[in-house]
Amino acid sequence: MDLKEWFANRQKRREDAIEVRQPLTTEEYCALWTQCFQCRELLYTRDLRTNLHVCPKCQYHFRIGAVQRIEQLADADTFCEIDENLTSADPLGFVDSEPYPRRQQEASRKSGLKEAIVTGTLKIDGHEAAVGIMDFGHFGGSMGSVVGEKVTRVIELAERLRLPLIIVSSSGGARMQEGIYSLMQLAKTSSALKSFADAGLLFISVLAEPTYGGVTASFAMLGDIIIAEPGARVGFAGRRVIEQTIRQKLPADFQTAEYLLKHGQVDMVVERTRLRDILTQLIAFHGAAGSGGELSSSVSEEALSTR
Amino acid sequence: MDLKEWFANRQKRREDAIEVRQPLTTEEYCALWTQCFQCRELLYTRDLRTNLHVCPKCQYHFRIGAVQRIEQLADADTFCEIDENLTSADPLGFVDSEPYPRRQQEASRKSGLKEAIVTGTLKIDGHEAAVGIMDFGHFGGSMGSVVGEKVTRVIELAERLRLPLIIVSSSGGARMQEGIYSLMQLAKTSSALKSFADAGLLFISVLAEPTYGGVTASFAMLGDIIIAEPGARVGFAGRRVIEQTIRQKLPADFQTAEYLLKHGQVDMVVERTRLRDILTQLIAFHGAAGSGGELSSSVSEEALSTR
Amino acid sequence: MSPTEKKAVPLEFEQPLALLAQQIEALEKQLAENQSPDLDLDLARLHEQYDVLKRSLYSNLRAIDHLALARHPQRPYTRDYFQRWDAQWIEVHGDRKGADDAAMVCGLINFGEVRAVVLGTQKGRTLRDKQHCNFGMPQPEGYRKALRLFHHAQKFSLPIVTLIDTPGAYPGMTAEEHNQAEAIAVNLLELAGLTVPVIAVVTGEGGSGGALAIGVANRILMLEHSVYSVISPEGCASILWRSADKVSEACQAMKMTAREILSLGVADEVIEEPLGGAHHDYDAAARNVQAVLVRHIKELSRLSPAQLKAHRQGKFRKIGSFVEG
Amino acid sequence: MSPTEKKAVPLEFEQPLALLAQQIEALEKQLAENQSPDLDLDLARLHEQYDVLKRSLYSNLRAIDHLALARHPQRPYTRDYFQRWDAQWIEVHGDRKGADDAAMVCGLINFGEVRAVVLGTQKGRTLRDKQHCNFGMPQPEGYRKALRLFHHAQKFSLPIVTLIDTPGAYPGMTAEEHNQAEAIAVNLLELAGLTVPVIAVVTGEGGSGGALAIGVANRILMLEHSVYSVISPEGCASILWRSADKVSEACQAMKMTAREILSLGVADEVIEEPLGGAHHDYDAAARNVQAVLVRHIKELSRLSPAQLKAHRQGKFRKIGSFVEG
Ligand SMILES: [Zn+2]
Ligand SMILES: [Zn+2]
Repeated sequence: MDLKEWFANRQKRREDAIEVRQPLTTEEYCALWTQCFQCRELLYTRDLRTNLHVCPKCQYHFRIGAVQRIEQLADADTFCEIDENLTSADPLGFVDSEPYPRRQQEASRKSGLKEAIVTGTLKIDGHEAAVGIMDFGHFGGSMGSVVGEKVTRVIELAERLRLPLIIVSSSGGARMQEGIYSLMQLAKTSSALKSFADAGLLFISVLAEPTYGGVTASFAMLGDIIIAEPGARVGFAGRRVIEQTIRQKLPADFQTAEYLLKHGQVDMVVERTRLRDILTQLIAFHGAAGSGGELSSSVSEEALSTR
Repeated sequence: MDLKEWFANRQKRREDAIEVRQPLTTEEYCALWTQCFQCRELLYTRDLRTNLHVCPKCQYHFRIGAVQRIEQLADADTFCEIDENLTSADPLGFVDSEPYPRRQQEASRKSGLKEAIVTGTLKIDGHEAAVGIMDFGHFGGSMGSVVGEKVTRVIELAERLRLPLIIVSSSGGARMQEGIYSLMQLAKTSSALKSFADAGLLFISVLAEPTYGGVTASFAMLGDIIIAEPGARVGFAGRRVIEQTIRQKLPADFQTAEYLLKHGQVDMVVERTRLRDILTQLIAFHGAAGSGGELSSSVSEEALSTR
Repeated sequence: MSPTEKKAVPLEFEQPLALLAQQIEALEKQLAENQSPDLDLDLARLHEQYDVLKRSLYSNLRAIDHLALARHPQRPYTRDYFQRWDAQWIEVHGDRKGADDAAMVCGLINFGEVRAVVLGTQKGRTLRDKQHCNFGMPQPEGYRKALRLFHHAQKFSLPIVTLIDTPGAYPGMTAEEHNQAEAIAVNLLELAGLTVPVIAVVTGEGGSGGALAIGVANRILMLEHSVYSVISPEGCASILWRSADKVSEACQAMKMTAREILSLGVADEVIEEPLGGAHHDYDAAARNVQAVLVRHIKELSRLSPAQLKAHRQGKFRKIGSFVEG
Repeated sequence: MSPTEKKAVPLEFEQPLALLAQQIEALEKQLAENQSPDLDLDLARLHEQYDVLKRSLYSNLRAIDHLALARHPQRPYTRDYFQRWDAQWIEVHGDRKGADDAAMVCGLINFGEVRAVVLGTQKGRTLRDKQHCNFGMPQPEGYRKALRLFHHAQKFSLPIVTLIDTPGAYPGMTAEEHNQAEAIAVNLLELAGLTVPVIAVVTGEGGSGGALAIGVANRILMLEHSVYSVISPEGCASILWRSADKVSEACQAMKMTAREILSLGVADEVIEEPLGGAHHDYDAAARNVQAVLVRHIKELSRLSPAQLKAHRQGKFRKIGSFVEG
């Protein structure tokens, strides 16, 4: 039911009702209805959630938080968080208009998270996997020491347990407030992925709107398989910086998932509604083969078994 | 002394001489003088040879044969040929306007060689190396079974003796008259280079005018270091084929050594007069380090020794 | 729409057959309007003739006829096989460095009982498709996309299946600038070093270095009417005969048909096609190829990683013909 | 011509010193024309003052002063070091895939007693040079050129020395199209896996991921006035302070000077520069760096290949600051 219908039926409902309903307050109204950023359609929020926060009309993929993403991907009650109590220090005593610790508190208040990534293990359609889910809503998904450490630990865990690894990225890049430490997280996470790759294990990187800077320039671009969500903007440098540098307008679709696909940077663009299925299929396909790797690179017996 | 001077002095010399010299016959004249293809200068052939067949005026690099190339590179009396008696069969019974065996005889008569490559070992400034030197003058330097086999054998020899390998290429590509066998030489030689590379040994590829097709698409482009001679034209497809395909004129310097350098395809463009020195320096630099490779990739002791 | 649903377009050498088919059709029409035992007899004879002619025609093809079948506009292409082998096959894209070459199709596939990394050149069916796929001629980026998949297969110990159907690597300016030669050479080198089974199938045209770049395999299989050559017959004719009319001679001289490549010891097996060519029955063609592929993958999987590499290197080490001494 | 032969251009914070130098010069001129014991005394006092001021000035630099020195237009660049270390060094070119990025200079070098693969970002001295080198900002092709050299060093068991002096990776359209992020990420991954010694020297600006892409090393050395930061101070100021005037504040807040990076445990050693900055004496600067480099290479060469890799991975594994529990 769209808004027009809803309004059209309003009078009738009012007449039908014994107790005439009060018009909605602005807040109630906003909670009930969400306008699509792309096609401007007014969507019933509950329907939107059922559709994994994808506009049913134009397929616009709304940004979602880590918790929602996990709900969408994990089999019920299978997600096990790790390192949930890792929080940022303030190694530089960084102050701009506000001290860094205060900015952190603010970020947590807004996002309900301690940091910009949630890590752990879960099952997807019965397949166990290690996961890292970034949340752009927390401090712009920026990577400081905690994000770097949590990503590194979940990679190490996956290697130890020989699990496939999925990281869903969404980040503005490295976190300036931790200075050189933030930069070094690029090296730390990539280095952990080197060991993981040498162990012959599968890493699927999922790029969600938006993924930039230090995150793309490290683990996000190092997937064996890289999947982007439709419309997600992904790049190293931001659009504005590039436009200022080259002094010309960039094409409208520049740095979108579809543009990346055309330029050979991602394996596939997958709608959120199909993501779980594709991940399942990919894990199942590589699952047993992963026992090979550098240690023994023969065709595993499993590669000959039935799907 | 240039030709104009020579003519100007002619009358005087004639008068000076008691016995008036006969004018040169055309043949004698051609043997004595060589006209530069590029700057049109008439060069005294002996001087040209002393200058390694590089025009002293415009630096045009004349094509040279395998024998001359070996003379230029090898320490005196150090070249040891291998597989000199390998000759082509005629596996397809190939006949176009002439049978393949007759074309072969013709090629040998013109080049004085049995095949389009000479292989062996030599010393360059005291450093032992394995070499393959192609000769464009024999059957357009084309690669059939013999060239493929000789290249493969010299790679295998270099691996066995742990010698650095230098191949100077000059070729129109694969030899059509041996059909699929010629094509498979690309795989054979590249496969041999894979083992050679895994052994941690040095392969320097030198590209001389012209190098095309199957030779560039195999060993010639697989050097650890790739050197091109100035002006040498190197590519996969020929200029004419490309122009017919894309229906536009190509830039004048397309596929020249200098163009390749600009497009990141070769490490350096080295004048023939400096080639021996650079090869020596490269062999000396990598020489001892080559003991590492896949077997033991630590820094060799030698890497710490004095130059 | 699959070309199997429409009538196959007859090639030049198939004209006698097509004429006969027309006669049969005419006769059938006549017969439908007007029953007659005489006509019935004629028709039976014509049918018989047709079958005989067809068998004799396809068992006595000239090299240039095979070439025509290999290039048949309705011939099944790489995607047609992948789709039939596994409707759920997962396509992967890109060289990760700036391009996704549509002339090289790559993916992950389940043959029911065997998993594999698959890739192949793709010609494109419609004009738009053809242009998108650059008529099956990959650029360096396509070969580097394939290389990425080789490494993927190596990492996950998966067999590699490649389908070859290409006039050759693209002879373009940008292709040269991006080092077409190196892209091919590196693939030859890297394929030689893999320790997983590699099987190449020439499904249509195997054109030169551009085909070999995905063809350094433990097994080289060729479809019955496919061809494999060091240079295109047109190129060979224009260089050696200095005439574009001599394509047939060039085809014959180069010994490029599947049977010839087999007897030269380069191909390991010829895969039978539906009578008249794979384009008459996509499903049957795909089934044939799959059965042979799965058999070879199983055979090769009995080898150790080191043996697989040594086997592949040994196979190419032996190819050639020369006189010593 | 080397800038050491001409007068060093004074920076803003060096103005008091420059004024004093002018006074001394004037006095010396006067003295040359007209001997006087008084003037002599004045001159001696001025000289003394000058020395005191100079020492105090350079030992109390603000972060933004270090930045100015690190970016000094006369600062020695990568090629200046290579040339002084080995006049016969061999430059190698290209990514083999279509480009030779002049912002990334690569070569083979003999430090007298040690051989190494060397590479570094190059800013360019003249305007023409600067443009050619893209002001020291590599594109993906430059990082892939470096990667080729990493593999070369690995193959031949040679140590790797990298010189870092870059504002960062180039934020251009083609750079994005060619996957700048992947080029950097792959270098980080591959550097982590090498089993040869890797030493990185920040000689000027160490700008962000574009610097780190050649900086995942066993040892990170920094020249006294060099800086290393997660984002350019200008970028930081404009994002966090929303003002381009706050560059000095951003410099200070990010703790980007050599001494600070050392005390944060990221740099391993600070290499002293000639008084006033490396641009005052290229030869001395090159000698200093070489001596320290050779010492570190020798130290690292005592480690086994496996130890070298574990050491490098362990070094970065530990970096970060967080609270657990
Ligand atoms: Zn919408
Ligand atoms: Zn000349």
